Amino acid sequence: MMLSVKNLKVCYGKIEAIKDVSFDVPDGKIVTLIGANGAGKTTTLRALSGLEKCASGTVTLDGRNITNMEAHMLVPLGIAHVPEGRKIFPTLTVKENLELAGWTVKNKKEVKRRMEEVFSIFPRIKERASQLGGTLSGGEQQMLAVGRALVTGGKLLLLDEPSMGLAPVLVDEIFEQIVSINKKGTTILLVEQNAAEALAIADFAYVLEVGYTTLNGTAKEIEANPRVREAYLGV
Amino acid sequence: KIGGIGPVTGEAATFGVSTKNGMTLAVEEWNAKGGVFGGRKVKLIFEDDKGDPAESATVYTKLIQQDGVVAIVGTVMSKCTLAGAPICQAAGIPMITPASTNEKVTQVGDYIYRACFIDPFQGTVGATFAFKNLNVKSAAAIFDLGNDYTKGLAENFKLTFEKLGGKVVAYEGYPTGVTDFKAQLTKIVAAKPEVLYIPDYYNDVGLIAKQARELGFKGPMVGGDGWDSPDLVKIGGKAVENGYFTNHYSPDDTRPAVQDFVKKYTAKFGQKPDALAAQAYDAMYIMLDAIKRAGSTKGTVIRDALAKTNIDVVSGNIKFDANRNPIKAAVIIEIKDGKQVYKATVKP
Amino acid sequence: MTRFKTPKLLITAAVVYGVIQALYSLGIINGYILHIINQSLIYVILAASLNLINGITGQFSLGHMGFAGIGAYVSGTLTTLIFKLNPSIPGSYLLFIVAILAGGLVAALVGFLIGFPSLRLKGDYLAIVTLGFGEIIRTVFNNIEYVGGPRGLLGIPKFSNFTVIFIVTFLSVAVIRNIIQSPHGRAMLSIRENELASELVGINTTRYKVLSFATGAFFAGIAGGLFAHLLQLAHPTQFGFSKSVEILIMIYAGGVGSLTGSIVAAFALTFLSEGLRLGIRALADATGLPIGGEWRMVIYALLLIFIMLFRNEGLMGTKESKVILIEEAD
Amino acid sequence: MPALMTIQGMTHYFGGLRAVSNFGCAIQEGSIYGLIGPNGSGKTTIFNLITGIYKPTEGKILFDERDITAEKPYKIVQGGVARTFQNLRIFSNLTALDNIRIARQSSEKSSLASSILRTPGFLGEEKRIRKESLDLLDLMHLSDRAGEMAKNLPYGELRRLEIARALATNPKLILLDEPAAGMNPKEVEDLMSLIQRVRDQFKVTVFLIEHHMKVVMGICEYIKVIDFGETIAEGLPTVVGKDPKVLEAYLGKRGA
Amino acid sequence: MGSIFNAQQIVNGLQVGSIYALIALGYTMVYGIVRLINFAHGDFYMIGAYAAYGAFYLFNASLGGKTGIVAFLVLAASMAASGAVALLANKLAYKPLRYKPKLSSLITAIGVSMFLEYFFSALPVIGPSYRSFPEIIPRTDITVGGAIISNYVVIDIAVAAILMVSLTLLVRKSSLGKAMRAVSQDKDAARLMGINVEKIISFTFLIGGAFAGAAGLLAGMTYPRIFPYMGIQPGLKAFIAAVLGGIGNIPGAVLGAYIMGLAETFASAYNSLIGEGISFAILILVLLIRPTGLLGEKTADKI
Ligand SMILES: Nc1ncnc2c1ncn2[C@@H]1O[C@H](COP(=O)(O)OP(=O)(O)OP(=O)(O)O)[C@@H](O)[C@H]1O
Ligand SMILES: Nc1ncnc2c1ncn2[C@@H]1O[C@H](COP(=O)(O)OP(=O)(O)OP(=O)(O)O)[C@@H](O)[C@H]1O
Ligand SMILES: [Mg+2]
Ligand SMILES: [Mg+2]
Repeated sequence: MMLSVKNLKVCYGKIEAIKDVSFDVPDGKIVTLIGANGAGKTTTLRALSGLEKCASGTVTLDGRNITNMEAHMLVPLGIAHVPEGRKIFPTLTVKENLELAGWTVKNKKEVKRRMEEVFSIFPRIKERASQLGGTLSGGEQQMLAVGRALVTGGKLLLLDEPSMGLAPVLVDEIFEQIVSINKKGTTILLVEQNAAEALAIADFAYVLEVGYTTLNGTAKEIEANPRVREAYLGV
Repeated sequence: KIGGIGPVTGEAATFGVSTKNGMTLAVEEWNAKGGVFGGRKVKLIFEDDKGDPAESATVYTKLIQQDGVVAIVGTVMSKCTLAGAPICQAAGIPMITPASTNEKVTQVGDYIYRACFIDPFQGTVGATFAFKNLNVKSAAAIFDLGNDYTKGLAENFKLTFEKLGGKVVAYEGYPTGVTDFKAQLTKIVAAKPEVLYIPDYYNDVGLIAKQARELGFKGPMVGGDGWDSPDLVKIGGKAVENGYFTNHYSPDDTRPAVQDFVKKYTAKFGQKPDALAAQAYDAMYIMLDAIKRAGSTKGTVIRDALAKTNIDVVSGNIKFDANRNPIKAAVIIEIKDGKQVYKATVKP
Repeated sequence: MTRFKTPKLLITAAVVYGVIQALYSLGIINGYILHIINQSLIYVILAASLNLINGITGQFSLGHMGFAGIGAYVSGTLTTLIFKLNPSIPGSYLLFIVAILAGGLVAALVGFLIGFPSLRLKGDYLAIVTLGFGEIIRTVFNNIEYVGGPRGLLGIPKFSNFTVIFIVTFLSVAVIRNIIQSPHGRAMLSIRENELASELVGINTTRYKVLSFATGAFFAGIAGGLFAHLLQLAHPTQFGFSKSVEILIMIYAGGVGSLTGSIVAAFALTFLSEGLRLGIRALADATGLPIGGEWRMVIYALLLIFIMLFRNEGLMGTKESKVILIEEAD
Repeated sequence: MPALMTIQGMTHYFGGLRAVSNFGCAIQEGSIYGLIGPNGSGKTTIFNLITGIYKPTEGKILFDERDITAEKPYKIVQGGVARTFQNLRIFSNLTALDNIRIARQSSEKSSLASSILRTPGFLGEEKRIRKESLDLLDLMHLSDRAGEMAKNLPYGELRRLEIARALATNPKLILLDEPAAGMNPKEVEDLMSLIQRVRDQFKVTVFLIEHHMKVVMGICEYIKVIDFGETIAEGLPTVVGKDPKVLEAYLGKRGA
Repeated sequence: MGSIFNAQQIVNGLQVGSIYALIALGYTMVYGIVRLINFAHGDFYMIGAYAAYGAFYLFNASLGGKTGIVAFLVLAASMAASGAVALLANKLAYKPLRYKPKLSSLITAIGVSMFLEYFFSALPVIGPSYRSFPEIIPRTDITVGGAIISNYVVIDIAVAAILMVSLTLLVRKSSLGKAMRAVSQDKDAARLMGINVEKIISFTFLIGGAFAGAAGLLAGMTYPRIFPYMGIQPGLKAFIAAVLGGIGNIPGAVLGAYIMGLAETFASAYNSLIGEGISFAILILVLLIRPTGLLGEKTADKI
């Protein structure tokens, strides 16, 4: 098991944002977390990448306990997080944004290689290499955010609503890219509002409700669950 | 119980510390001699006013209302003393300021005395000395725009110097707290004065003198009692040579009061006294002497005793005039080879 | 519910006033304590009015004491140089009130003028411009010989006593509170929260920023006038940057945007700084350590840091908004 | 019937970049009008131009038979145009209720003096603002959140709060910038019916930007498609959805 | 009397500007990364001056005569002391409030500033009194075109210029500089890139503090008188200079500092009353025309 989360609890001050969340992400698979607004999806991802402290519970990566490790320590261990809202460095150029993502990689040639790889996946990013990150359109920023995560070189990619705010044509593209990145060997934990699309590409799925994981199973099973169909797929 | 006030924190803290030291020394001496009257010892309650009028008002009120002092010696800066004086006046507590030179202070009322010169006096003496003794006809003055003491001295220097027939060729102010005076000094040097009047405290004077010399000013410099500190030559070095200032006393003075004070002060505090220490010491002496003569702790009695003061202290013989300002002579001190040398005495 | 609130406050205030007066006449509170109370009350006006600009409208101002200076000098000049008033002359108090109001109005006018640059400037840039204005105001006083220049404006009659200060403080706080808890106050709050959104729900943000500066300046001017007539002098150094910072500390220590916080902090910090005098002396006596008054401010600074570290929302935090809500939920 | 809002020849440059090019439209009162286009095609900029945040380099905006091209934003809002933001701009340290009240009050005027003196007129006014604001929260299913700090609300509720706040200004026209972003399909459904209900109940005209095709195709009565600032297609949803240019630039293989 | 714009006044102005510039650099760096107006920065400068003072007497006793080595050691001591205090202040007073409302750390900064001033003033070994600063490097004057220029002026200007250029290069070109910019823009995103945000911030405080220390040494030499409150005024002026140039912008800080130095000098030479308020007047004027300072970037706030 690449990632395993047991009884995770995270608080913002006195508010318990997630109360009891457990799930597993097997090697090489795509796992998706779906849930309503405010269910705690973003919070879960932030806790996994070390941006929030866990109040209780354990997180293990490849059998190693990584609970409450600092975010910058987790990057070399292989966790790459594409955060909600993209968080591009607005006054750094696209190229500088990518270079920074290679901060923990000692071998600068390797960084170059990964950047080339990103450019080949997202040719649009290559066109804009010297533009400031803040002036990119929403879709371009999303690509850059994924690109950055690829350069940090994670074996586990955490994606927080990558399709949000994108034109339909780009939504398709992003999902295609996720699949192809996964095919190249990166394990993916995907958080999506767009449950139908997410379930279509995922292997396993978990449903998050008001801070608890309430349902789990293969993507197919979840998609077929009548409650899920009613509440999240809108059919 | 007697109250003492001075700014021991804040930007004027160095003056406050000297003041406190001077007062402490005086009180110790009196207590060693057996107190004021009837074997009563003196207890000094010293409070800090930070050089802030609002704090002074509080502290004056505290000493009077909370601690029940019979008299107050303080405080240093005129603006602060002016905030305290009405409180003493209203409460009928006699007070004497060691160092507030603003004329207005003692005009607050009949309980308010001072132990130092007033602004016009030192400026006048400085100008007269420059014109008559140094025999110069053109002068320049540089002063702190935000400090009433230095501005007051400069104004009166200019007035007198011009009245005597001299010419003030440059008259420049600088904002409080700066360390670079070259803009003003460049202008002054260009006006080619024969003498430069710098009525500030030693810390600024040292810097000003240095920068003036760097810019090529070679003539004599004159200042006021703010110069009196062992640190003047430490900061100013050779630049303050050929400098003269008006002061209350000369350390060369062989009178025992002076020699004793300098020796005891140096022994106790590890450094030579500056003007503020001497004035605070004197002020405390004057006050305690009045209390002793009054033989009472009642405000009115002490006040009346103060008016009849006739005592020899470090700065000579002190009597008060009708405005409760001291009638005392000024001495002129010269800085020569890094030492303070007695030059002349000027009677008011 | 709301209708009974003002009288309730009025009664509370009257009781507080009565108790303090009584304790004073009985000699339980001496003149020193009363003086500190007077000072604290004036700081309450200063902190509350700065809170209106800074805490409510979110316009970071570092020159608040400049406005107080204007109030002090204008009212002081009127009572001292023009009317030549004396508290013992009958009817003087009426003219004194006029002078204080005039001080407030002139300060408000200047606040109005300073409000304009604030339209273009944000955050720290605004802060430094207000700092600059404050210092320029101070420099101007320093160089007008008519009001004493660096000697300060002297011989101001002592009109400010506990009763006057208490009433003026109560009225000021009540007015500021009523502004905050009104559509105008909410408009100011929305500017703090998000200026663009505020404009786009139809709020004339320009008008409200200027209004808040002018109102804050008005009350600062009033406080300055009271202060001048308490200390019986006005001096340029009293209205400089470091004094403005003291007021700023009060509103942050009390909790930004919280009026009760401002009141509590004004009292707490004033009494703390005085209490430390006694504390240090007691400590020195008890331990025999050679520590004197010079350590007072060291401890004050440390306490300030600790307050912010352990109660970083200020003493009263943001309780205010909750309180308002509870009171209104009838 | 004359259109509620008419835009003619509107062009806008950011430095050298032409973000909006010769944009024009006529929006009929009571309609739901959709604006779609690829990311960065200038949609949000058009909203910013209408609400006066930017002034168009060229062109004219007529609203309610009045030229509002050069008007200040708050005046435009007071004149009856309200909006929501793509990146939420909520008053986050205020309660949900206060968020609404602030928008509600601007149409009313109570003098500073009356609020200081708490006159009965003022108190009555306050009561009315409060009630109307609570009603709006209720409409958006947010009444149990009235006393909650906005920053503690989840994203979806914040979106609804923003719509409520826009409605509170009593608009004739409401501009919604991607109201469905970040909502799951179920929530999107609810939103669609909500928008329709708002239109009917408040008699407002709706102008919306959206990437969710379900919303656009489901409730818009007229659609305009732009790319690189220029109009590439417009018309009824069914027609636009089949336009090859639109399919290529925007919809991709998911064409309706 | 001649023009006020004579060669000597220009030299005077440049010298004042250089000292402002050295302090402003540290101010602007720290601001640039944590968006905190570090009111204690002027006090770091004061500490640098005292450290230099102490170091001089320490080293001069054993190494007397070897001016070069002593000067170097004194510089190192002043930079180390101020840097260390800056680090400590960051760790104890600012870091715990990093993710709290920004203004609460502003108040702690004021607290730190008050603490350093009052503490040094109360500490018996330092005390509130003025001290004369030793002449570490012998002073020489040369006259160029009617202006008297001392070697100190040359040193001050040279150090300010070198530090500005190297800092600009560091921030613009090195990967560390990129990391610093990233941290200043979005701390969470920076952490996700594997950047140890706290380390970068500490490093910035260290550098900023060390610069203030160097400024303290140079100011001590140029204006040989130090005391615990010496940092207040230059700190304020340097802060204004940094804002004038566009706070957070390194060349801007230096530009702002020199503009202020020259303006103050010329204005004082013209009329001392104007000299007092000129820096504020210029500042207000500039900000009214360019609300983010001379070289400050407009933050592209995408609506
Ligand atoms: N910084 C914060 N402070 C306080 N509460 C927060 C904070 N961030 C999130 N919350 C609360 O925690 C809960 C979970 O939020 P989270 O953002 O994880 O939800 P989500 O599932 O990602 O929702 P969405 O689909 O809207 O992104 C929500 O109730 C939210 O209001
Ligand atoms: N303030 C600005 N300064 C410079 N360029 C800007 C600014 N605002 C927007 N732009 C540019 O104008 C173009 C149009 O932007 P706009 O935000 O209107 O796009 P959009 O259609 O709303 O895209 P999306 O669907 O991603 O929200 C983009 O290229 C954008 O980068
Ligand atoms: Mg989320
Ligand atoms: Mg948009």
